Amino acid sequence: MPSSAPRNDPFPPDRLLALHRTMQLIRATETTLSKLFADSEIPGFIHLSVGQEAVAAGVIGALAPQDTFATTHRGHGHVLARGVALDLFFKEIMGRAGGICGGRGGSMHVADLTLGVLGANGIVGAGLPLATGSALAHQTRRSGGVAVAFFGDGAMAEGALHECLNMAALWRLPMVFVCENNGWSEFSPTSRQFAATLDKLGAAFGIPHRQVDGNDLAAVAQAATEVVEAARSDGPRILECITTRWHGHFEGDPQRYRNADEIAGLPENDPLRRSAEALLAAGIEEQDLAALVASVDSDIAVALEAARADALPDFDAAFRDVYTPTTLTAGA
Amino acid sequence: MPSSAPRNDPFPPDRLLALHRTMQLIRATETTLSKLFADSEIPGFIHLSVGQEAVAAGVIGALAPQDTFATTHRGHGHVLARGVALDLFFKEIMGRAGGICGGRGGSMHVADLTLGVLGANGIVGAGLPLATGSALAHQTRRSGGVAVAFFGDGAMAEGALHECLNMAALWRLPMVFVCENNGWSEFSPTSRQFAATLDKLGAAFGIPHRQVDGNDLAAVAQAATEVVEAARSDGPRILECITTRWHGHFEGDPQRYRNADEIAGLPENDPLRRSAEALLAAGIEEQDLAALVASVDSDIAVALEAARADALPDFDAAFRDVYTPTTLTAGA
Amino acid sequence: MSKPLRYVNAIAQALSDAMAADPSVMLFGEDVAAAGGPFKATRGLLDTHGPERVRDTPISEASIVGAAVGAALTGMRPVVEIMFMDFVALAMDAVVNQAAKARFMFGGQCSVPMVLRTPHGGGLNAGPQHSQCLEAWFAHIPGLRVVCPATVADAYSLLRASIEAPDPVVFVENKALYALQGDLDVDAPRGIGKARIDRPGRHATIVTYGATLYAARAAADRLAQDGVEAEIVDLRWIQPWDEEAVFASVAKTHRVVIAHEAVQAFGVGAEIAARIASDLFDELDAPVLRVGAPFMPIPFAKSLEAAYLPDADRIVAAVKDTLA
Amino acid sequence: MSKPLRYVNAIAQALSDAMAADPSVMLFGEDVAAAGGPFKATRGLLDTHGPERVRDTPISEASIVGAAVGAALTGMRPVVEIMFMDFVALAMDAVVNQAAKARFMFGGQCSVPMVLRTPHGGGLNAGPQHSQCLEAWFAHIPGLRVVCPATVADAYSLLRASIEAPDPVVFVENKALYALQGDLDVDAPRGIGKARIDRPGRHATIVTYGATLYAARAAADRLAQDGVEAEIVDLRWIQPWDEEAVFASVAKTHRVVIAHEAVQAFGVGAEIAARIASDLFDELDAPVLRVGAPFMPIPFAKSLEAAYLPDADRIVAAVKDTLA
Ligand SMILES: Cc1ncc(C[n+]2csc(CCOP(=O)(O)OP(=O)(O)O)c2C)c(N)n1
Ligand SMILES: Cc1ncc(C[n+]2csc(CCOP(=O)(O)OP(=O)(O)O)c2C)c(N)n1
Ligand SMILES: [Mg+2]
Ligand SMILES: [Mg+2]
Repeated sequence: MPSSAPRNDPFPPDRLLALHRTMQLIRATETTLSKLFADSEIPGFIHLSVGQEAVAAGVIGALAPQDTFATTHRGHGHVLARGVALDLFFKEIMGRAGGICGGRGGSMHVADLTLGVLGANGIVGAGLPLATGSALAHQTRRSGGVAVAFFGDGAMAEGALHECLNMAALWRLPMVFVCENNGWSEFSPTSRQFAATLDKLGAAFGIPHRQVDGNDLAAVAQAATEVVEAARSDGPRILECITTRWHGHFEGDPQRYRNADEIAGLPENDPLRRSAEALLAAGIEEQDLAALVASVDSDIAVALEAARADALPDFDAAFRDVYTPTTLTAGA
Repeated sequence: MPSSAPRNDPFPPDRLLALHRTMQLIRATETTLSKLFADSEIPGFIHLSVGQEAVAAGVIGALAPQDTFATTHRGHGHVLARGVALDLFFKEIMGRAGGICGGRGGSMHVADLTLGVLGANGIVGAGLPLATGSALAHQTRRSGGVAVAFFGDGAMAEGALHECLNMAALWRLPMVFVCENNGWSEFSPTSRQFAATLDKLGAAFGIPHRQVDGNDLAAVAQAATEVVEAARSDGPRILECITTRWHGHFEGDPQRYRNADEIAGLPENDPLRRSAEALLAAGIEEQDLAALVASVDSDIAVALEAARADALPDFDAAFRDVYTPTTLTAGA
Repeated sequence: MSKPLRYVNAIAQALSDAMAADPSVMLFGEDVAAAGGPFKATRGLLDTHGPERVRDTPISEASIVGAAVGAALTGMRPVVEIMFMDFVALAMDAVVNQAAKARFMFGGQCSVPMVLRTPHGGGLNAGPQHSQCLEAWFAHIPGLRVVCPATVADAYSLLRASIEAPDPVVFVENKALYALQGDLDVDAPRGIGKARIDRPGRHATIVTYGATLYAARAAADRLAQDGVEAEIVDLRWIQPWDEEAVFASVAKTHRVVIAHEAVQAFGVGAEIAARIASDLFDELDAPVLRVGAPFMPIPFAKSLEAAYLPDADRIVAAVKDTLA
Repeated sequence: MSKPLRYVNAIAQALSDAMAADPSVMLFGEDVAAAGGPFKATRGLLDTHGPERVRDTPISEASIVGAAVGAALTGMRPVVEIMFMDFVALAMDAVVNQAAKARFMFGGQCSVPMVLRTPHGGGLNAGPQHSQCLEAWFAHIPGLRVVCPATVADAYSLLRASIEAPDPVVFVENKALYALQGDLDVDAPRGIGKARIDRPGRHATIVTYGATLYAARAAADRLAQDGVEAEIVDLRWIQPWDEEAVFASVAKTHRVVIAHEAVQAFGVGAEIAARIASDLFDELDAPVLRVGAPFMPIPFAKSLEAAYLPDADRIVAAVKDTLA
């Protein structure tokens, strides 16, 4: 599906190569996690973003340092793209002391406030008001920042979307609503979940909407860059990325509800394959891509080793973090 | 503002006269309540629908006996139009034992389940899911009934609207969303409260929307009849009635936030005056209208007297109604 | 009539039997129909009872529960599922301001016969937003009933009772129990508000509900080795809770520990402890002790969650404290 | 530095002073800006602090509170208003699953310095959906602080403390107190978690908070006529509550009544009663008694509401019971 706006300023190959590396990092990390999960090295449940890497790489790549975002239960890609330390990431998902969240949150709560990541979220739709509030903070503080809310097509049914579109429109907040439309809400297709379309909803609230092929890295990157800058100067925007979920809703989901053709057709739309082809066509060498894969794999191996070696979290330390230390508790 | 669809089948004068009487009943009741409130005969707070009578009379007049509706904090008109016993109504608002709700709910909770009235509601927007559920019941039971959700323009900002539009559209529920758009949400104008328009929201969900001059009785009645029947056979509809709130948000509100011109201009749009003129033009006699006013006044006087004479509610009786008697509590 | 099956299948069976018995019973919730439920508690029901009465909803918790109230007010007996109890936070208005109050505030004109099924509890490393035990919120709200079955048999019969009950019931399942196997007695008497003496004893009473029953059993086994006979009262119903049964046990043992998985502070055990301590003031030979989760969100990591959840060790220690 | 004013003005003053002291403090809520708030608790703030920092919102409780969390995570100290405590039912996810847990579940990376102001309580015949006291819900949630000032001075200084606090605070006002007059001390020390001995006494302790303080005072006056000196502990903070102060008082009087306006069953008093009964088991000369609302929704009619609300009569009777 082509971007609805004309692409004036295609990203130069070196910029795309960097984003491609981000995609490769996400793909390899998710694939590693899938194996770790199957091997019972990861507790709880995890939702992988294999197939959706172009959205994470393209949108996060368009953000400035002061920008902030809230993500979803399927948020690994966004957080990795933003540059979370890979070892702290693995430690978190594996429930180790040194995890970015001390092993207290796990996959559904990966956050890095130093990078403006307001967290993955276990509550569908809950990132929308968080990002709205962050956009309000940007506006009030005149930080020049933009806040991004990632949400899935299933989340569109939550009232939070409506409330936040309205607030963002009323206050002209510097905010981008990024829908990762992968066509599935757990085990149900979007068509049985949501009767509206996001473009028409945007039109109702006067928020410009743009749809993009979410498996086309350059298209996402280009659209995201434009949309984020438009939000920065002119108020809220919607970016809808049509993408594909390769794995089950969660790891271990056998996807019986999906027909074989659909699953067989997934690789055809593989964002990594497509971007690799584009890069090769633009003159990047095969060996550069191979080197990139190797470098990602080695980064992951190092991080994973560190995670495996890391201690289990300390209960008392966790307990001490329920509240922030303050002298006020000694007061009055 | 004219109805957006052509009016094919104007209501005959005798039908309009009956609806006019309903309006008169609402107007006179609300005016009586306003006085009673000022005289401290009514506890709590009350929200009057003076100026909005045509919506109540026209929409409720279009309902069949099996139909159901949920209304709002400003719900007196709807309940009166549906034919709640006037003495039970007054007793309720005045907190007497014989009130339709035993004096436990008051103005914001008037309900009459025998008439399919699922209650006024103190929670803005809460009637939307109630009506959605009732429409679901109609559909599942094949009752042939339609459920109506009344809501104000302010309520449009609640996520419930979005969620219920979606459910109604997905399931093609026999349901009408009736917005009483009086331009005010408490002390704030709609323009500062809601960035979308209901017609576009309806379009987004594929739910036909119709806007009508909510102060034109015949127009409301006509549109409501069409819309209710369409909902009965073909799924959800939206009816937006543009109307005017004469009194403060609640009684005692001095309305400082409203400019003098707006208030001065209200009578011009008086739905009662307009319908009286139309009736006279259609051949109804002045004296018939005067008789109608007198008959309403006398009904109210009787009901009010009964309410004043009624006992205060019994605490123990109230306590016994928290749960429904059941033999299950003696069980297992 | 008895056959062994899993807790989760007992739920499905109760739903199916209730739908067969009463055409006004219907189900809706996220992925409950075509997929048979995220935990398979509604498996097969779409096929057996058809798409009108078994419906998948969009992800709209507030309106799912609100719609249940509206349907219950107009002739249906809806059973809705909220996938994790943590998500009831999105639907509190419908439960508390609508369902719980409609009968009372409408003067007894109507009832709201609906059931909100939802799983609580840890043990699956599902983390802080997918594990909470929030039943105390509902127990505090007049007009609601709250129940939490611990056994396969109770999963069935308490769900049947909940669906037959005229007023709204918050039916709390414990997701760590879904795989539990046990016997079903579809003809067992069904009722509201009665506890069950899970194990008789005379030295101390352990009052519990839900999955903590199994920690209590393990604790009682260990205490028995030391000659301490603990009586276990499985509350089953939290609102109303069975004062008679609890008080009778405590009047016999004079020592009591209340154990549950929810956070201890301001949890269900607080009310029960307060009532025992005041109403049986002269019967108590030791303070009423409570075992509940510490005052922190439930953590994700396996090691942290294991340390967090109340277990047999803590119950044993508490019972010993009451005997000291 | 002291000047007499109303409780509602003390709130406005605290907000204004906090905004003057810290540019990251901002307010938003329904009709809080142009109209100065439905109860006038934010009157004048739009003029003084401007439309960027004082904002009217649409009627979207869930997202108002959710946005406060997002703003608090990224540099602001938002104070949001939920017009009636009953409406927090629409915003529980933001409070409980987001605000309360963010610091913990993100490993202590951040704090969520926000205040949710909301009025609870009856006395205005506002009916079942505009009068509830739901503070027990929040007290049960690790990560939250809950406070309920009863006096004009506390309205000011506890709100300043709440705004200065690094973690989310549910700040509960009692709407029947808005018109109360009293003295303000803007320089009073500010802190979290300390109760206040409202009236010293030696025969029995009355633990209370919020508007029930005034019923407790009336009760103490009447008891004094019978020679009973009741000590009143005004909790102020419900989470954390001041165990030290409560226990010290009970250790002195050996008899205690806990009184609050909320429904008694599973209410705030349950936890405090349970703790006193267990921790001070040997100090108690009588059962810990509680006075709270009966287990029914709060009714509208004047006569019903008056009979419903806990009053001095019931507190006097309970204190006498503990002395019997
Ligand atoms: C409030 C809430 N309701 C339900 C769930 C369970 N749940 C988790 S993911 C999901 C589907 C979300 O679909 P979508 O938004 O499209 O995201 P995707 O999984 O496709 O990335 C559901 C229903 C939840 N976590 N939170
Ligand atoms: C959930 C909720 N939020 C806020 C309020 C307070 N409130 C009562 S009426 C109202 C304005 C409603 O405006 P609108 O829907 O246009 O109805 P109108 O009063 O104009 O009839 C508000 C904010 C409430 N009762 N419930
Ligand atoms: Mg999806
Ligand atoms: Mg309005």
